[in-house]
Amino acid sequence: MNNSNTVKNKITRTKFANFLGSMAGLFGLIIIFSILSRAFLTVDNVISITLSVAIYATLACGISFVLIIGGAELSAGSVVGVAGAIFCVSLRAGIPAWICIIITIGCGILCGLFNGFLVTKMHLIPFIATLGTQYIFRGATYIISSGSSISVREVASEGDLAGLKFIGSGKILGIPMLVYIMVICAVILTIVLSKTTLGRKIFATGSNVEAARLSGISTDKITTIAYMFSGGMAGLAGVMLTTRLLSAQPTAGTSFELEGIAASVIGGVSMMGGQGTIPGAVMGAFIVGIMRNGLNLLGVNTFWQQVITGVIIIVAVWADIMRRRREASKK
Amino acid sequence: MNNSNTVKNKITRTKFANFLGSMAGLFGLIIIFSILSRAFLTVDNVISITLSVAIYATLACGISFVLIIGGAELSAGSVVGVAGAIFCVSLRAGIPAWICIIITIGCGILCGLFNGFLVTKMHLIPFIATLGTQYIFRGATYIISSGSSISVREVASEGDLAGLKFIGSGKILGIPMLVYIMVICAVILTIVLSKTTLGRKIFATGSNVEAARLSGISTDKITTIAYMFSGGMAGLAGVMLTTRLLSAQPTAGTSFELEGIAASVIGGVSMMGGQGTIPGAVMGAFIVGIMRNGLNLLGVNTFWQQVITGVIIIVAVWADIMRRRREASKK
Amino acid sequence: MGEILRMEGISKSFPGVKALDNVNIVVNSGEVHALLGENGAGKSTLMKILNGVYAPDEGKIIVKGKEVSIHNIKEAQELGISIIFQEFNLCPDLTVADNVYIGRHKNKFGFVDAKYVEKETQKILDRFKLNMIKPGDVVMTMSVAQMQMVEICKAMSFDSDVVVFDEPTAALADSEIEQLFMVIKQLQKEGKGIIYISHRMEELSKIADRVTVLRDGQQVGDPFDFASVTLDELINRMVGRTMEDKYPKHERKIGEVFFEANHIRNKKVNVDHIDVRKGEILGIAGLMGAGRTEMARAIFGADPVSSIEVKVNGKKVNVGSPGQAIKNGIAYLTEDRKNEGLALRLDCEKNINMASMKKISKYGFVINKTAEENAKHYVDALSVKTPKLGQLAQFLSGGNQQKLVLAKWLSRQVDLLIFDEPTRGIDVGAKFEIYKLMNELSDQGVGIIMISSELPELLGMSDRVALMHEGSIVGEVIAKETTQEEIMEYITGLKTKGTEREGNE
Amino acid sequence: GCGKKAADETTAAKKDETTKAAEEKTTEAKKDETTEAKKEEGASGSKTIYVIGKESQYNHWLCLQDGAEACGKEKGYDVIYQAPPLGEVDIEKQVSMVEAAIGTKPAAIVLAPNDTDALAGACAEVQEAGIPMVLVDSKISTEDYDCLVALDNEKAGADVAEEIAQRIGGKGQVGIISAVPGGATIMARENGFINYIKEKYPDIEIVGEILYSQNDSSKAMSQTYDMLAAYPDIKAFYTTNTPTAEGIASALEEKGLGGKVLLGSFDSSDTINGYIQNGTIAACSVAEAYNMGYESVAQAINLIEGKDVEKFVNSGNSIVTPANFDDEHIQELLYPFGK
Ligand SMILES: Nc1ncnc2c1ncn2[C@@H]1O[C@H](COP(=O)(O)OP(=O)(O)OP(=O)(O)O)[C@@H](O)[C@H]1O
Ligand SMILES: Nc1ncnc2c1ncn2[C@@H]1O[C@H](COP(=O)(O)OP(=O)(O)OP(=O)(O)O)[C@@H](O)[C@H]1O
Ligand SMILES: [Mg+2]
Ligand SMILES: [Mg+2]
Repeated sequence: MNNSNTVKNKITRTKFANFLGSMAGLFGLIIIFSILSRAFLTVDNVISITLSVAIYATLACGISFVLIIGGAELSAGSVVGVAGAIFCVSLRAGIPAWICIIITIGCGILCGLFNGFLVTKMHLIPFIATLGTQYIFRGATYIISSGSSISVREVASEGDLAGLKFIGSGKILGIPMLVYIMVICAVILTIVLSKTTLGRKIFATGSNVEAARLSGISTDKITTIAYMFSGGMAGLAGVMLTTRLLSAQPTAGTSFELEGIAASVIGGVSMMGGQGTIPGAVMGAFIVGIMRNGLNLLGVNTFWQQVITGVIIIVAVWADIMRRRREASKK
Repeated sequence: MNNSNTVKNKITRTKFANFLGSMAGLFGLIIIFSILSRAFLTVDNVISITLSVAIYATLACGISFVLIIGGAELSAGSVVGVAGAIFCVSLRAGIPAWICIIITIGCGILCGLFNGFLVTKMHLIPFIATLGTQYIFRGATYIISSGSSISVREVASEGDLAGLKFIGSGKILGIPMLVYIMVICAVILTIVLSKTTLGRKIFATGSNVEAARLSGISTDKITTIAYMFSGGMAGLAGVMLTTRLLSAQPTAGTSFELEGIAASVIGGVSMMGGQGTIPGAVMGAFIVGIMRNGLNLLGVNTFWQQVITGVIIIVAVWADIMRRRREASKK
Repeated sequence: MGEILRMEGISKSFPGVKALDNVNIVVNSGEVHALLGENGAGKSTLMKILNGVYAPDEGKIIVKGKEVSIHNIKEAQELGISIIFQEFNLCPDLTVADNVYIGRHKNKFGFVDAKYVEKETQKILDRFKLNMIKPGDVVMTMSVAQMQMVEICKAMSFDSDVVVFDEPTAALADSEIEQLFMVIKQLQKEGKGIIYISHRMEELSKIADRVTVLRDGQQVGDPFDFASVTLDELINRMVGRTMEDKYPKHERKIGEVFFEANHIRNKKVNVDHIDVRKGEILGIAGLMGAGRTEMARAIFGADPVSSIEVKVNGKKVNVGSPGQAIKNGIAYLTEDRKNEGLALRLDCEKNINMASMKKISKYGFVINKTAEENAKHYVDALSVKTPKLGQLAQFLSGGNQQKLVLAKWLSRQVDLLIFDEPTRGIDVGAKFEIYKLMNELSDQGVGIIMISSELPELLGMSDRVALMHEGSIVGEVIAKETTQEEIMEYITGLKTKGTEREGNE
Repeated sequence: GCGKKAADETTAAKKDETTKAAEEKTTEAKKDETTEAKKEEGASGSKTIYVIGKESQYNHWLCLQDGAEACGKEKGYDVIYQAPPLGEVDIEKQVSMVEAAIGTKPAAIVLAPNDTDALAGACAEVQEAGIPMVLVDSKISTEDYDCLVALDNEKAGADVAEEIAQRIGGKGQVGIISAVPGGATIMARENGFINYIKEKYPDIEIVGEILYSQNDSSKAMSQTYDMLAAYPDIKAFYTTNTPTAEGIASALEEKGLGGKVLLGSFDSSDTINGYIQNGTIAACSVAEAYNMGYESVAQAINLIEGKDVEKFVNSGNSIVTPANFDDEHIQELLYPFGK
């Protein structure tokens, strides 16, 4: 028993160390900005940061599933767009809002299924498959919305509108609803990934697909499920964005996938598969979000912000690589 | 001698078969569109297709180098942007146009060098490295151009302006200058790739980096060179775009990298490295360009065009995979 | 001791090869059944059939009296048959417990019962007294031997009745082998049947009960008790001919020392001195993991070292990278030809010319005719079986792939060739050709370092044999004047000598 | 620059009053209220006005920024101009910007909303926070703002339509290549043109589907070619923003059709001005951007200072044609920062 305890400690310690890596970056940013700007550590600003990060973080959680399985996901942004369009169109059809939400997430999952099909059955490499669907889903968005933005105010019934407004910009205990949604999703996905057999299978497939297959895991199925998770989360992100903006833009979500991938990777999810955590991905999204917010507060112009974003992606991933190397050489 | 001859013939035949794969797609499109639209096979339209494809094709040629080496190149579009800005800014500084062109291409090559450095020395995976530089170079574009579009008419001297106009929209024997530039580049890069030791080293590195290294090839150097080629071509594409529009916009080239990757991949360049040809990449660009043109002529709306682009990417790559499988099983 | 497994009349052909021809094998519970035979005799193929990786062309499998057909590893496991492959099937990012229970976690409503899995894994580990492994360790951070133990635990978690070990000691150090044997003895005590494949005759005497011998896909006689035969008789049955036949007779004209390497130091290697004469074949003997490959890679500049000094013809040269080593006339044939030797997706011609760019080009431009002629010359010289020069390397058989790698270095014409396991996975005929080639090269004055795990091959081919143990050269013997036993004593660390001699030079 | 003089003339009467009043006030304020102001800054009454635009690269926005900053300077307020990096399509980021701005408790927020609905929530938040909310350039779908300073895009589209229709003699084919689908301004410009033509010039045919360039000039060029190939008799093109106009114009010039096939467009840039001058662009609606910026901040200050403010203030536009190109006012408008 004693023995098993130390074992647990070891696992916890390693995971904690990984977690610390991203945390260090996060706190570094927070400290710097709180020194530089008095407006940074105010309640209002903190809430506005969490709010601006919520959607990206939700998306990044889903994308992490695909990255952990060793895939790529370039279509997530387009799924966000298509989800928004589907959401508004189904609202317009007079369907109650909560059913619309389910339909929309369902469509996101279908998009993921399609990606999974291309990757596992048509044997396309994930980059190309999802690049193709990026175009397809974006095109679908335009077609569904007839190319114009759809106002939720116009398509939703009175009662639904109030509910959707509450989701998009309401608060409970001073914390925005979208943040709750993001946290709940992150918790659920964390549990799926770390506590369920599905999670183990996902890691196994991402770590060594051949070994996983030989051990009786239907890797094709697991891969497809990972894409479906990503699609579903992108669908949810689409709903969140739509309720926040109270309109569905045909261009909504453009290049969100890159932000999501960047967040995941900054948070320690490996693009080679087999490694990563959901809290890490959320933290990655926060690092990017806090940096943007801080630089805005400091009045750094948007041009330099782009440069700094790029630098942070590179430095974060590089630091991660260095840390892993050190660990590997230590053993 | 007899034996050696048949061997040679066989090699030629296989290469020819590969080439035919893309050609079939191209001719299929051409035939369909010439039946459906009378305007399609007119001299004017053909020239306008080549003209619209020229810049993408130039870019795709460079990107192919990186893909063949087994890398990824998400920064090419941003390099196009930064090149345009640098070109106009150096024109404004009163530097003669032809030197500006050299400077601009040089800056493109430097961008490639930086990508190569990140990949080979900092050991970042190419997707992340070039995603980071995508942000950095785009930010740099905004900073250099102070965020506004720069008109070549304003910044170039009288004499230079005429020259640049000629490059951008002049014709010799009825064929636009930009098309000549594209063809010359494609021919040079084809020769580099298929006739020089550098080309062989690039293929060797892309096919098996460890085997290449152990055969005495400095794979880090070769990888960096591939990125420099890509950067240089993106720089040139930036110049071409600027002379064509006679202005450099800070958003110029946005998402060109995806178009370039799509073109290369449709033309049979493998994203796993080690396979591909420049004529293939050019052909891929033409397939996309012809499709866009044809659909425009037929009055298909832009929304459906996006969907069709995605489908073509997927189908082209899938057909390529199938063909290779058949070949493998045939042997 | 009842029979638990019987394979009857098994035959299997691959395109061009009859890998197995009417093979029978019977395994009883509580016995270690050794399966012996030369490379390519068909041992692995037989075991893969047993585990459902390949389907047999003919024959049947009877498990505990019932005829079964096995289509995949999972079915085999469910029937109580497990295999431990030499190339591992573990997920490096997962923990030991997760790997052991991969794909079949005990679950409550889809949730992993981590405690249960860890406890069960711990039980298995305890059973074999593997207390240096913890269920929570991540596989990526473990040594090869530990990974193998994980594979064994995985097999045991199925409670298998038959456990197959395919060359398990290939990657193990001595102490680790001891531990493995303890585990095997434990299994034996529990009444399991064990099939054990190995090329190391010496270790068999410690555990093997009965033996089945395969030769070129055919069974040689009936199984017999291991104790009933001498080692010589055993080898005779395996090889079917005497040693003289196996290695081409050759008189070498050995010149003076032209290559020297001193103070080779890195994590795995600590070698003071090694030298090679013109036209000489220097064998390197050592157990797996002795650091032979590491030393060779260090000399070739393939891995970073903390110190090294290389002299060619008395002049100090720089070997900071493979490129520089090659420029100085040193070449290295890797042991892992698929991952490190060949560009599988390129054709034969490109592979052969990969290290000889200068030879086939002018001003950086490749001259196609020269390139093709050069490639063709070596394809003919080595009789590489390929339909065309443009054939992709991935479509050649293993032996022909090895010949391609050889052709690459022959084309480059270097002074020192380091062969790392040049005949691994190569059939008898191809081996003989490679030996002949080595002889021809030495005739031309090329110095050769040959790393091999097959002692007979080392004794048959080399002039001198340097002996490595745990990263150092612990002795040196003249091939003609030594025996396998003496070499074994050195490389297992029982005996050291000559280190002083080298130190004095 | 920025057509400031002209702007002064157009809204001369109004401006005289406001600026004079403000000037007097600020000079007084400087003496009396500096200490007070400092205290206020610490609490909530800061002197910062956020102006959040749609983008920051085209002259329109630079001028708007200029006007806004000039007004702020005149009246002793700090004007901070911001815009989302990706421009008009970057709606989500603009919302974040507004929220970040609220977080700093500024004196007022001036916003050019990238979307009619999307920014409505943010505007409501601004009002909830008790911060004066002025919209500039475009409106939102709710009434959660105090004042809108804008140009009537539909009317501007109709203005361009009239000019183009006149020049092509009231009949023939016209093609539309627009920017990015969905945006309110863009849609208003499209509808203004289409409705006017349909109503007033039934002999003019709008051909094919509206193509969208996604703000990519090179794509706009190809689309122009394709339209020309499909409809060889086309008389004119109409577009809704600058990058697309640049693409169409350079395609027309490349084909030697500059001035023969007409182009109606919106907003100016150095490149666009060149095309107007040489006749490739036949009509271009240019908003009085400087005035728009100036006026928006002026209204914001009025609100801060508790004055009455009208809900809508028209900032006006001019139709620039090759004919009136050299007029002094137009020159000021087109070359706000000199040539
Ligand atoms: N998948 C395959 N395709 C074609 N030939 C094969 C295949 N697998 C094995 N062979 C051939 O079958 C023969 C037997 O191979 P096998 O791997 O069983 O030998 P082995 O006795 O295990 O040798 P070793 O001691 O080297 O492991 C060899 O000639 C080999 O080349
Ligand atoms: N890339 C690697 N990563 C981790 N350990 C390695 C690696 N390569 C080799 N090793 C380990 O280092 C030790 C020395 O290996 P090395 O290959 O040098 O031995 P060797 O004497 O050449 O044996 P072999 O007969 O396998 O060639 C072994 O324990 C081996 O498992
Ligand atoms: Mg074997
Ligand atoms: Mg070795």
